[in-house]
Amino acid sequence: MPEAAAIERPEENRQEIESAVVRFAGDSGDGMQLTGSQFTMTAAIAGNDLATFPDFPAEIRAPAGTTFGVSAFQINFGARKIMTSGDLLDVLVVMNPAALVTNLADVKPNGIVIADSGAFSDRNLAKAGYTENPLENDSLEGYRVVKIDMSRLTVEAVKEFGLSNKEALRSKNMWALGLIYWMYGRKRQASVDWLEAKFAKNPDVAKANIAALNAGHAFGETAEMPAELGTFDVEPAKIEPGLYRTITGAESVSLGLLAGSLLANLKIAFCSYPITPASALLHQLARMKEFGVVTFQAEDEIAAAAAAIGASYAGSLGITSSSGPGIALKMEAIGLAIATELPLVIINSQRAGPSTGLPTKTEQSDLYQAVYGRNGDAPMPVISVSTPSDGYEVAIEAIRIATKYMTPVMVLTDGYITNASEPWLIPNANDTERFDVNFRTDPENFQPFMRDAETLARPWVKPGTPDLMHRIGGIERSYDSGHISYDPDNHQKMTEVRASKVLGISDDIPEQEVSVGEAGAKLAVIGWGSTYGPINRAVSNMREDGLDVAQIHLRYIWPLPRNLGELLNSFDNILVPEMNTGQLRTLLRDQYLLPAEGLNKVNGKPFLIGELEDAIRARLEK
Amino acid sequence: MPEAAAIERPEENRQEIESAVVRFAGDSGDGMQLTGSQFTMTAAIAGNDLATFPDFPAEIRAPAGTTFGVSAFQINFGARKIMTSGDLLDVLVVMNPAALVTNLADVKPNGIVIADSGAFSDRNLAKAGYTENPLENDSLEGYRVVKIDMSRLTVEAVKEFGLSNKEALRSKNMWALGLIYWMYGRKRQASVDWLEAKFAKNPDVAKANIAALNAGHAFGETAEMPAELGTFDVEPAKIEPGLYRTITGAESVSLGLLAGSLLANLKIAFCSYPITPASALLHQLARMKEFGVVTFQAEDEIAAAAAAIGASYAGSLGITSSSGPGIALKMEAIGLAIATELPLVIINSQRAGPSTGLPTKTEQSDLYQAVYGRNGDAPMPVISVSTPSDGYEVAIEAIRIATKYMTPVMVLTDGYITNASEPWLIPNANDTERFDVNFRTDPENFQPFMRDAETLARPWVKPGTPDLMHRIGGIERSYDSGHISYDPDNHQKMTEVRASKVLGISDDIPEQEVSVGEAGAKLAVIGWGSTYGPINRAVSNMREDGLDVAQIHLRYIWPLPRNLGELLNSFDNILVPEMNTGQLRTLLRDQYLLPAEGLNKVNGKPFLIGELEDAIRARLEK
Amino acid sequence: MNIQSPPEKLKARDFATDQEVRWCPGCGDYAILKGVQNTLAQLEADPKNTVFVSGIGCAARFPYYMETYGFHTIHGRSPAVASGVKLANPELDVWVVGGDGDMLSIGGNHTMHAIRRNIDLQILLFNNQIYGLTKGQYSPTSKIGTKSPSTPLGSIDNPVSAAQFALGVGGTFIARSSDILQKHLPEVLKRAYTHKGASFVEIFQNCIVYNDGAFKHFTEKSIQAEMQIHLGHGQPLLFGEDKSKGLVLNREEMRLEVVTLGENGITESNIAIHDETNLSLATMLAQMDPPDFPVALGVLYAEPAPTYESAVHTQIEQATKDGGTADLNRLLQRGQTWTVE
Amino acid sequence: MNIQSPPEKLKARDFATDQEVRWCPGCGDYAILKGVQNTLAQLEADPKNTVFVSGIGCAARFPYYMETYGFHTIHGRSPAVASGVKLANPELDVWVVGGDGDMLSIGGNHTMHAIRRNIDLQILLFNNQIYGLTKGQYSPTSKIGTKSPSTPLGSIDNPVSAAQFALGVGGTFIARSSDILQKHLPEVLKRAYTHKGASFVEIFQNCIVYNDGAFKHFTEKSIQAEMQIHLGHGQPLLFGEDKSKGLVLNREEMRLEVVTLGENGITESNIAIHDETNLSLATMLAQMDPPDFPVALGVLYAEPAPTYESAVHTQIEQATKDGGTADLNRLLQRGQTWTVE
Ligand SMILES: Cc1ncc(C[n+]2csc(CCOP(=O)(O)OP(=O)(O)O)c2C)c(N)n1
Ligand SMILES: Cc1ncc(C[n+]2csc(CCOP(=O)(O)OP(=O)(O)O)c2C)c(N)n1
Ligand code: SF4
Ligand code: SF4
Ligand SMILES: [Mg+2]
Ligand SMILES: [Mg+2]
Repeated sequence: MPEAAAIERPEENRQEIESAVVRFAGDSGDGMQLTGSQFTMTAAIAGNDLATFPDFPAEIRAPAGTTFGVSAFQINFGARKIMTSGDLLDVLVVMNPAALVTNLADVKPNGIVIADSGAFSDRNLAKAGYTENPLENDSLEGYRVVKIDMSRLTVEAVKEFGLSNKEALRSKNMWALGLIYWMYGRKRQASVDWLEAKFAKNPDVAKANIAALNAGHAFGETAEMPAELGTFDVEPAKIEPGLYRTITGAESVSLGLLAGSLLANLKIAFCSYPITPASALLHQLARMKEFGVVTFQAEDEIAAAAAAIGASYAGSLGITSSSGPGIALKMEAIGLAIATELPLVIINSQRAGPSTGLPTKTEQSDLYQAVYGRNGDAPMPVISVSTPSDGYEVAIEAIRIATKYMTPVMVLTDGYITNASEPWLIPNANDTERFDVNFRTDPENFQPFMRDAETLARPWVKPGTPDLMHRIGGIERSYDSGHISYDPDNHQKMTEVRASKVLGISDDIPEQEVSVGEAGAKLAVIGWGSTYGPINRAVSNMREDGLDVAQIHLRYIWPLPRNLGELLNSFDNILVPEMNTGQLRTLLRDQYLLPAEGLNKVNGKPFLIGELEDAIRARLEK
Repeated sequence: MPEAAAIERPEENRQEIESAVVRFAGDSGDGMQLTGSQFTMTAAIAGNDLATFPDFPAEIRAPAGTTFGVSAFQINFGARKIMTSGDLLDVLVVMNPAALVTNLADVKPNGIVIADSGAFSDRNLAKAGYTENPLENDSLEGYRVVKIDMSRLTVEAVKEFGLSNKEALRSKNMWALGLIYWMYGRKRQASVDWLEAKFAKNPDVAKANIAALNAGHAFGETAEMPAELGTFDVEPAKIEPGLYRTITGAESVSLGLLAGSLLANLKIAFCSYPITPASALLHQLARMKEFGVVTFQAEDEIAAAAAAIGASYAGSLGITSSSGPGIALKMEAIGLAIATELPLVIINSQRAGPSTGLPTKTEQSDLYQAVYGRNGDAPMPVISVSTPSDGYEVAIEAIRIATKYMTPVMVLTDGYITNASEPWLIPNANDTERFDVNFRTDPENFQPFMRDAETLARPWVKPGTPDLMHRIGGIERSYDSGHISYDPDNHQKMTEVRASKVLGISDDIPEQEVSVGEAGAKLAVIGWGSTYGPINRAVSNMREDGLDVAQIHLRYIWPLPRNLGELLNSFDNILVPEMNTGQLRTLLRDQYLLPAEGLNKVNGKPFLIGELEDAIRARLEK
Repeated sequence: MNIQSPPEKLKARDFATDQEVRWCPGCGDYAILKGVQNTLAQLEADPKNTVFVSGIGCAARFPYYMETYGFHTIHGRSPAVASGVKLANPELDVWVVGGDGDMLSIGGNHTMHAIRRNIDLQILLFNNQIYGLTKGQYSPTSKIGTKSPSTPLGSIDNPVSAAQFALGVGGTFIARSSDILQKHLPEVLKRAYTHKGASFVEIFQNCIVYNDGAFKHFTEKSIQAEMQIHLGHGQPLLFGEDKSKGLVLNREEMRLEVVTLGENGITESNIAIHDETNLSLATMLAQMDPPDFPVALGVLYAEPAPTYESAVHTQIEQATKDGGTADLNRLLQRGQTWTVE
Repeated sequence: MNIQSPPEKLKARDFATDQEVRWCPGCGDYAILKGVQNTLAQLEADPKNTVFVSGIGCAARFPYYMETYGFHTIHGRSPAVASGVKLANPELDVWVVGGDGDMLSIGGNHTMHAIRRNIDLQILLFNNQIYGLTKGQYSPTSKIGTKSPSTPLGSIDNPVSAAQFALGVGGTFIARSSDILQKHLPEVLKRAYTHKGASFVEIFQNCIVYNDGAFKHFTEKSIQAEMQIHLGHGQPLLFGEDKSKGLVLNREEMRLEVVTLGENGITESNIAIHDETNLSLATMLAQMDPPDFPVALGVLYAEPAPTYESAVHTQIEQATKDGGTADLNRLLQRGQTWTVE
């Protein structure tokens, strides 16, 4: 600690900026994710609002120096509300040529590129496909390039700890972090503490890393940096007071599932099969055993869904989770849950398709599958997660609906949300209203498919309950008794009641609100899922520019909120940005016969605020 | 033969009627399907147009006399074009009480009910749930009931052949057939021939059956029949001349698949897993080995789809077939075929859902699944079969599209069409235009995903071809080269080109025509699949009644015919009858923003003409 | 497992529902139903703690006829559904019922993994070597050459042996019986019930409609004694009328051989002794086929091992103990946090 | 199978594509890739008639690196896709490649049925006892107690043995080798290639990132000789430095035992002889596990049997002969017809 404290001194002449986007990029082995997390934590402690996005390589561990082995971490932090991890980069830090070639396109014109020139060896240049060293020719004109031999400087900084060259180089990410801390006038203490805790058993490694961190910081401070680069100040944002943490979508959904199960007074049986990016949920839940959470890594997605259904039948809350291809496999089983009217939560962490597609890239292209993707008339509620922290509430809501209405519920999240993070005002778990499940135990007049008059839900009975033995199954069931029934009119009636039950949920969810702007504007931009952030920022920006535009963002995809049709009718035009070829648009056009127009992007990356601003302008300024 | 000839004599005083609907119903063991087929053949030979529908019990072989063991066969035959197997029955023949109780509701007011009173034993009555014999009380008032102890009369008629009582009773269906032949003035010769051929190895059985047939006929003729029943004459219909057979949907689809493969110059690999009602196709194709057809009963539906894809990859035409729940299981694999752009034909014989649902009942509720039911943006052409004979052309068309555009194609048929039959003017296979597949063999500039400029199809290469070795797979492929590509813009481009390729097919299919009536009418009734017959008849009838209504019937579900939007726009109102809760309606509303209204029926049974007439009237007479 | 004596002892018929049984007259499933109801009565099983889970098929209609909890699921997935039931509530007695198509064709993988995990289920495979419900297509256990609607020229694939399969995937209890062995069947089922872990029981079942007589070469009265060997742990492997035949191990060729007592100097001391815990012996017994060998019936293999669900719950209990209180608020606040004032 | 000598003999490197190999540095898959390329060169295989089919996983990336036809399909389904390829064109040499998750977890059923049907495929299972591509979850072959992201307290389910599984489902060729045995592996692969029918080869493969050293208890140089036994048909089951140890059959207990030559009067004549056609022996060999036993490598079992695809095509040829001409018009007119004039 003393080392850090010693060289901390006030900065002057810092340029005050509202927000900044920084990306650290390097080889998979360069520790970019850790670097990013440390910068994030420090920004959070400094009171900034922020959003981050890690970008892992598709390969597990590609050979060092290759373009497909580049790992990156991006953070957008600011003195105002931050809605996305940022469009273009103010600062790109690259630890090798591969990181430069794969990330340069995202840097703002005249943006800052800081490169570890020590890693720009001929070999690494060749691996990245460079025939010349870009740091040495004029190919980086238009950027403010800072070449620093971070490798050498790191090795020097840590030499007192007697590490090998290879070991010493492991700290170069901390050197870079120190430099960026200096640029933004950040305190190093939190990272120093964290390094000491992390390497408690390896004090030399801890010290080396701290030394590198300090060296990077000192390098900036001692004016060895080119003057035109500048140093910046990002003031704290106006943020609701309270206790905060950063949270990813995977974390928020898993915590929400746990919270929801506790609110319902149920045990969880989380049954899944690994798949990118859904596996993160399985990993999270597997660490919640002290809450009695059962996790089951099944032999495949079908077995996972089937086991979850079995668990729900037995009186636990069955949850199953996957991504697109795995969800497709579960559909037949989901049909069984719909038919037998058992609660079940299905988390779909969408990724770019079709087929295997781009497993590590994000997309919103499973809405069709969620709403329509089953044999038979098989309605099922679908709700969606809009931000990394939103998963907490959405997961709770999924459990509430599933158990109250005895139905499977699909939650749509996506690869972006799963991995992205943002600060989260930690709620008090006791503040959420409980919705304890009342299992049926009364044998009087019991019939397994006799419905609650209001919700149309059938009773839930735990096997083991005396005198309520009964049989259920996937063949059409007789209204009330649940016995197999081939009666034509009964099938009609049951098909209708299944649809009514699900549609009826629209009376039990909030009316749709306008997120930004007002009803009746010239243009409504309506989205769902992870487009929330960019749409929100773009609409806000355009309103500041005086354009008559509003944002509507859906949590509930099916059934849609009861006032949505009327609300949408109040706008002159409707634009539906989606990371698919127009799936929500189909739903809206079908339901409301409104000429909703799509803005569709399927390149595996979230919308840029700029793209949305352009689209809004084009529609309002023509 | 002499026996039949001897007692064939001209009838007088026959009432001439335009058409009639007759249903034979009895125990599974009573041979009702055979009886029906014989009546059908004889009606066909008599020159009637006709349509038939068998109704099997859901159980394999239910205990004799039970309601769930009732098997029935219905025929609608007439002097005019017959479009459905008939709404209500003119004549119901019942061989036991269970058949009466389960079929009576379908008889017209004042319709004829002919019952084998010999089978109305106390035991059988009890099994059918009767506490009193309905033939003996007034519960059948409102029908013209003919009680005949067919059991006894049959036993008497065949006694000379020395059969046991049980064996003798097996002929009672022929007795009933003879009686109905008499009622409608039909010749017995074809059935006599058929019996002799069928029981060539058992001449006594043949003779007994013929004796029963003749006895039934004679019973009617010798005026033992109540006079008010009447005898009828149904003149030949105006039918295009040529060679005919009856054909079921299962037969027409399988013959079409074979014909299509020959036109494309491909071998078929038909890979399937048994499921009701789709199994019929597997059974048909398994008997086509002399054409080199490979059939493969896989371990499950996924393996069936996967094997078909493998076969297509190897240069055969891969076909897979199932019903709703099995199709759901195939969706992930179908996504692979979409991604790798391999031809594949998927036949979906729809049945009532969701989940296991009502396997032996019909429904059209897999349209959503066909068009939307996959992960990712995964467009695929979908076409549908409208009548039992239509499957021939539709299957050929599916193969044409699949091979020309290198895409999976889903064919939607249903349980009704699969089992129903109608006369078919047998085409000359050589009259259909060929569409031979040109496998790529030229190594010059070969790239596995380089597209044809017009169709956007990629080349099809048979493994085994020299110098064209290449790799394909489900991870996103680079435009042209087909190598794995994680490039964002490439994914955008590939997603778009996949959609364009499928949408482009709309230029290669006929413009949508109006089946009955004209564009611009007050009401268009638009349907798809097996609703063709009832809609056609209902619209024709209503036009005769002077209503301004037209029928539009879709073969192409996706992409929709290019002129459909314009065409639909010409009508004041649009009604969409479907045997689901409104799935085509969603498509139309989304695509054309037209207030298409649904008429939805999901009781496992086809629309009645009367229901449609009522719906049309209600909309035009208000 | 949970044997609580309800006030009055239940009879077999108390385990029957009021639903009409809808198998074909003469179907072997009736006898198995009776056998299972008898078994439960003899075990004094508690209906409220008993769950029957099945897939789809004739066999899979079973739960509708049992006055217990029942779940008729989807084709092939019953072992997975049942695994979920047992994981959620290990106190329940869970029986899984299905046909050869259900459990070895579409459901083969789930059967395998339920067995391998050793989840405490009683898995009853009704093997009629045919797809009954879908009207008679051949199944993965059908003999080569089976003519069926999907194989009009005869099937060509090697059938899988259910018992060998179960042994190969690490089963801890593997037994066989037959629909027509009304005394043998309940004894085998009781053993299955008592075994902790996945108990796999193959029951040969006659489909009178589509595959009549598939097993008559060893079930017909006249040849039963010659063509069946009933296994007993620690008992010599004797069979035939008067137990005059037996099995010996040919030690050079590592194969079982049929011998006749008294011939070639063979005495009972030469006869191999059945050892349920010997996997190699079980594998050899499972391979035996008429006419050269009798069919081995009874418990081929039984080697207790910890069950999956108990390990799951042990880990949970451990975590509860180790982790102290399970406090959601504490979990929400885990990791690095900061306060905004 | 189709060995046509192309004009010039191809070398191993001629079977490599221009695609950058993207496994982790040090992954055992590299060695297997080399082994397979060597094998094809030695077999003088014709690249144009060779197809590699795979599912999804690290192992399953294999086809991209082979200059032959290749199909990287979906997770678990490669045996089914490959079956379709072989059915459509029996002339092709079809290799199937996948990991333990791909082929024994999600794809277990397809693997089982491809093996049981005896379709002439070479099925190569790269067993690293972990899910590599999805970042290290335990797999169905992972040892009990495996800590992984999905089992932070250790896995609790019994692993399945790939070879025992393949034997149990009726495999006709079952062999084992390892990524590090660069001489042994091609020999085993050549045997697999030559075998008509489904050849199942389990290749132990080190995942350096998520399961490093999983096999070191029998692959490490220092103990290799003691912990591996290399099988040869008709050869005594000897192993160890100087082949001083061997396996004998304990005839009472029907189990294999390890003995040392020279100790307790044991000579080579006591040692059991490997017989590839003996299923019981193969089953016992497949069960052996260190430290008590060496791991059996090489061909455990090989018993030729007719292949599925040949039977399919025989039936078709037969039908063509029997049915005379395949005339579509005749087929369309089959059954009862009538003429309307
Ligand atoms: C997903 C799915 N595929 C196929 C079917 C059709 N199906 C129902 S039961 C059955 C097989 C029946 O055979 P088996 O399991 O041996 O039972 P059995 O009728 O012989 O008792 C099949 C293929 C189905 N219901 N669901
Ligand atoms: C349907 C589906 N489910 C899950 C996945 C995710 N997935 C890809 S590879 C894999 C397992 C990899 O393990 P293994 O087969 O042993 O291969 P390895 O990577 O170890 O070589 C999984 C679960 C997927 N791609 N598709
Ligand atoms: S078809 Fe066979 S298995 Fe099914 S109920 Fe009838 S006899 Fe039994
Ligand atoms: S994760 Fe393991 S199996 Fe996959 S490439 Fe890396 S080392 Fe090989
Ligand atoms: Mg069966
Ligand atoms: Mg693996």
